[in-house]
Amino acid sequence: MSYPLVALPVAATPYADKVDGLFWAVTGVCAFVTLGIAFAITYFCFRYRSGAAADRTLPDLAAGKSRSRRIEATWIAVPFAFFLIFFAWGAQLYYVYDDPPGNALQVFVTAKQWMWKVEHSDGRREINELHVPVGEPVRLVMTSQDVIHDFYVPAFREKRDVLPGRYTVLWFKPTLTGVYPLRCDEFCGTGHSMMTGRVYVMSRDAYSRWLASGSEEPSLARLGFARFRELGCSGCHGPGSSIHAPSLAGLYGQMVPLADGSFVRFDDAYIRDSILQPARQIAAGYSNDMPPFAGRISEQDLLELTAYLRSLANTPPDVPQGNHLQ
Amino acid sequence: MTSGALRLIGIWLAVIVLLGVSLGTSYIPLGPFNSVISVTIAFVQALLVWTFFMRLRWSGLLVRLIAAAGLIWFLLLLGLSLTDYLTRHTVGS
Amino acid sequence: MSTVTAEPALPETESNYLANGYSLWSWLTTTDHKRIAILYAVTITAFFFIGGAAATLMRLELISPTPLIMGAETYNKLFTAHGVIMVWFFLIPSIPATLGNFLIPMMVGAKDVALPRVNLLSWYTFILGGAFVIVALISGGIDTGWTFYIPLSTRYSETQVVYGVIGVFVTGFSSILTGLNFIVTVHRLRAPGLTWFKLPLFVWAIYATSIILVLATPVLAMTLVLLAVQRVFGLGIFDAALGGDPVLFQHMFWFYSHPAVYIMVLPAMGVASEVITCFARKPVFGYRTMAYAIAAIAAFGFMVWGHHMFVAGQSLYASLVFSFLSYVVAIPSAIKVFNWTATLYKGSITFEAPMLYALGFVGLFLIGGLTGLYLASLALDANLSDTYFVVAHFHYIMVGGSVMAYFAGIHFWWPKITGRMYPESWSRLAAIVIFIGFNLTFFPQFILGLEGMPRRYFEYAPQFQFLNILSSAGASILAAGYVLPVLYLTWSIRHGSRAGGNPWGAKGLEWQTRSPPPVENFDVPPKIPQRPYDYDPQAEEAQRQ
Amino acid sequence: MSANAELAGRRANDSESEVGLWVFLASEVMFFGLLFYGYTITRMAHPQAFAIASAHTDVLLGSINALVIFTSSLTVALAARSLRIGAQRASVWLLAATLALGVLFLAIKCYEYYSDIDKHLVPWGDFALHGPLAGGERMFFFMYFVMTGAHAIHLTVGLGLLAFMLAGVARGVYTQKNSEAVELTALYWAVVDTVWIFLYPVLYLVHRS
Repeated sequence: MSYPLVALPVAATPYADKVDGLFWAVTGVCAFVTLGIAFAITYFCFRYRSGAAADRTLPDLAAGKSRSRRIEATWIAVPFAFFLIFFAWGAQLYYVYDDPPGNALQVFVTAKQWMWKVEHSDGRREINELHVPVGEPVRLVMTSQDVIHDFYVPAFREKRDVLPGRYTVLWFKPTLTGVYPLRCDEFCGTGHSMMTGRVYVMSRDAYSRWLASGSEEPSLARLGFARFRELGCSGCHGPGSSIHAPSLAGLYGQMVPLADGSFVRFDDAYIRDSILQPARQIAAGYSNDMPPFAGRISEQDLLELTAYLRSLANTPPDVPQGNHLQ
Repeated sequence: MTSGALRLIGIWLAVIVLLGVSLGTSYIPLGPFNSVISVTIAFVQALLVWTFFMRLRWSGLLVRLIAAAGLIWFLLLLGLSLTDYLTRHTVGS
Repeated sequence: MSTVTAEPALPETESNYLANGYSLWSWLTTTDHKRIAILYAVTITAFFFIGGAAATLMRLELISPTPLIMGAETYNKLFTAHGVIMVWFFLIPSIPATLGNFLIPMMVGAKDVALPRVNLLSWYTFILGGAFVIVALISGGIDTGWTFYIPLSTRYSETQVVYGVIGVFVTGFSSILTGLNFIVTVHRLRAPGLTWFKLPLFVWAIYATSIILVLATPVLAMTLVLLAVQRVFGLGIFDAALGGDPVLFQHMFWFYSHPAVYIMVLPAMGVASEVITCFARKPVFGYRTMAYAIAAIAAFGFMVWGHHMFVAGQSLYASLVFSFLSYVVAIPSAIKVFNWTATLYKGSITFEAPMLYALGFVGLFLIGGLTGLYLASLALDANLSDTYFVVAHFHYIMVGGSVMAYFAGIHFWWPKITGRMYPESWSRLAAIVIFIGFNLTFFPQFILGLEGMPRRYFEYAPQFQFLNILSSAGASILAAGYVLPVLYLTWSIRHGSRAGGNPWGAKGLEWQTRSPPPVENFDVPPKIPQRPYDYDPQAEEAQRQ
Repeated sequence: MSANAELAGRRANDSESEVGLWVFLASEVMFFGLLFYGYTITRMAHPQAFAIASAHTDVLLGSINALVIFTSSLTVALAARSLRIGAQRASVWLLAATLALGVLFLAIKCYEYYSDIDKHLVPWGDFALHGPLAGGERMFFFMYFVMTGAHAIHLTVGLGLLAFMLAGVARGVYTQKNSEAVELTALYWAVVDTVWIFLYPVLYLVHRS
């Protein structure tokens, strides 16, 4: 197999194209400055080398001072203007990009030394591979079982650290089918450089075929529903429970009031925190009766429960829960 | 007893009284203001100690600047970190 | 160039600091800042070659995308050793503790630093810290990277993290003591009439560096204590299992480690200002602006640490603030490059080895600084952070910048320190070899980063091999370049021709005394010049005619 | 006499050692500052846990120790002052008092540690608090031990310096004309005191009402 000696990765998302645009703009300015300074230094070194006949008269002290002030003001102001542009451009791209669209395909990623475990919402699991359809936004919800990792796909020009004890989010909307390398970009121990994988961006047809070819695994949400009963959640949070605990149907994505008067979005991070350490953020109108599950529940269980609660997003509170999954 | 020594003893009394106030108010339920009061009192106590016991009142500008530097840099560390910690859960994920 | 013979020849027997006792004991108990500088120089040179050996082995391994001469664990230990040693045991003490120690008292016209015994204590602390790190290396090494990220360093690594951390902790005190000494020296021991704006920029730079050393190092020290306690006892405030925040460690670590970059590069800027003015025979362009720029870099350098954490889980708003501040700190650095260039204008330039190194410094620092603009940008950093682009960027700053300037300084003040000249042609050759080798080693790494090769990769995709081989080839040239000065400088100590008090015709106070200087630095009090860098290119040319 | 002494004490140009010591103290502020920073950030994430855990500290012993160490910083300031105005005997007694108060502080602190261990408040190991917020409570006690531990180490170093100064003043090594070492020791001791000024409210008084 032969490779080109130097080859920048393709840009597989519209965002990656925009990043490349900024990259080349910055590179243009930097190349101009580098060549300019290199030329100036070389020219001065030649022209004013010792012994060369050259005019070396300098302006008298006062005139020189005001002139050098003007020169310095110029080369403070001009770079600063460019820096402001670079800052604003990069920040704008990143800021606009930060918020994933609501309809994004949700995929859970769990990193551990030294592999990527991927779970699709329908329960399909993969290791070190991620299959996604072209043209659709994909939202990765990521966490780590051990050390800090980093999910990096050069073709998408983005990466995000994957942290233990917390969810981080990365999203992309690939517009170019292909197979792109996935690499761990935060040093994570002995096997760091082997913690690689592939992202398959497939045409919609191929993606549906791939989905259909999967073994009959129950969806994450259904697993989560089972977990919801096994762990005893339904005893309090289920419909008709005699215990004063909030129903969790229809809450996902909403802002919920807390006992201290603040609001929090009922999202993956909040679900996670509420399961692990319920006492930290108590919903308004309820007391803290729930036991903390920190240390008693795996990342896998958490993912499944989250998927279940997410699936309840559009369910009214009084419908018997679980029915919508049939 | 000279007036200088008396002044130091007066400062000491003030620090001790503030200690009592700090301890006393902490038993009155004021919510978050309990901590605001006790930490503010701590700053006043520290200011008294540094000004009089550590003689900053009679020190030159240089020493005063150095004394302030530690505090300023600490606030820099805390302040800029808060841009992260105060906004972490309100945006993005 | 005024020549050696312009000085009256000094009698061989005249006392100087080198002749003030020859026993090992006389060196180990000295409180003479010049001798302590040499103790430091010898020690950090040893560390430089240990760290360099680690780098050589890494570059050798990276010739192949698959394992070649070692396993992944060994490789990880090598880059950790390389990072820890080069950062804390070479770069941080390099210019401040050697050239700074030697020159600061002389540049301010003093007999010694303000607290000579504290100065010696600083060196012993350094040795003690170094010993811990050596023990850590011998007893199995550390595999966390020099950044010691949690929880890898606290729970998952099975290597000698605690020894390494203790070593860095102890060395921190040597930094604090050195910085403290310089601050007091510059404030209290300046010769009468030597006001702040008559000081050489080197003194400004070391002074600003000292402020960073004193205020940032304790933060690192305590952070490492928290790390060690968490590792030893199994839990702590960075522990995600308890609801703690591993990213908090990164805030603490970078609050020190970003300013630490300025600890490395500010003194380098100081050296460049001394050398370029001397060999261009011109006062530095915009002296006051240069001085303020140094102060601004030191101050703003404390406010940009979050740009190491754009993709680490830091909030978006924090990243926006840190991105903006990072662009702000780039301004004074840009000013300095422009002003050095302008200093050459209408000079009377000669190209001795120190000047070659200093010009090399300006060029490489320029590239290192400009590539920093990419990493300060949120969108670009999200692609490039933790790739080889970053590796190349900071090597351009730390090796291309700091090490080049360190060599410039060593060559510039070598005649003052030893009283001997080194062979001119060899030294110029070494400067050129290092410049070429450096660029060949590190420029390909920018492209590797753009291609998507993460740093700290033991194995890599075959498409990266060509650039890696190029980089390794460059590294072998660079290694040869670094060995050359050791050879000819060592040779010159015995065989070099005698240097007079001022072989370069330079204007700093340190050049007003003999070479090597007497124990108390000056036989007669030095004359304070009307202004710093009082060079005159026209007079220089006229004298040549 | 007194006015003259104050005048003599007014130093527009502080000595090299004194400037050096102040720089060191600024460094110490950052040293402890980092701990307070870690404490603050962690407490912001776990306010209730810190409140509950703090209630398990011994506020009586903490307050007595505050009284003890605040008093010791008065005695050491007076000791330095006495030496400065030539009252060598008074200085010796005041230094001895400071030393005694420092030892008393350490003794109380050791007793407190002992009872903390007895109450299973050591966060690593068999931790007494099992409630829903145990994680945050462990982190509170982690910071409690690290912060008071770092303070106790500084205090122990201070005791050594004080003993040295006491012997020096008693033997006439440090006198009115040569009082700097004593003055610097007093400065260092006052910083150790200052650290406790801040440790006291953040460790003992978080939630008492």
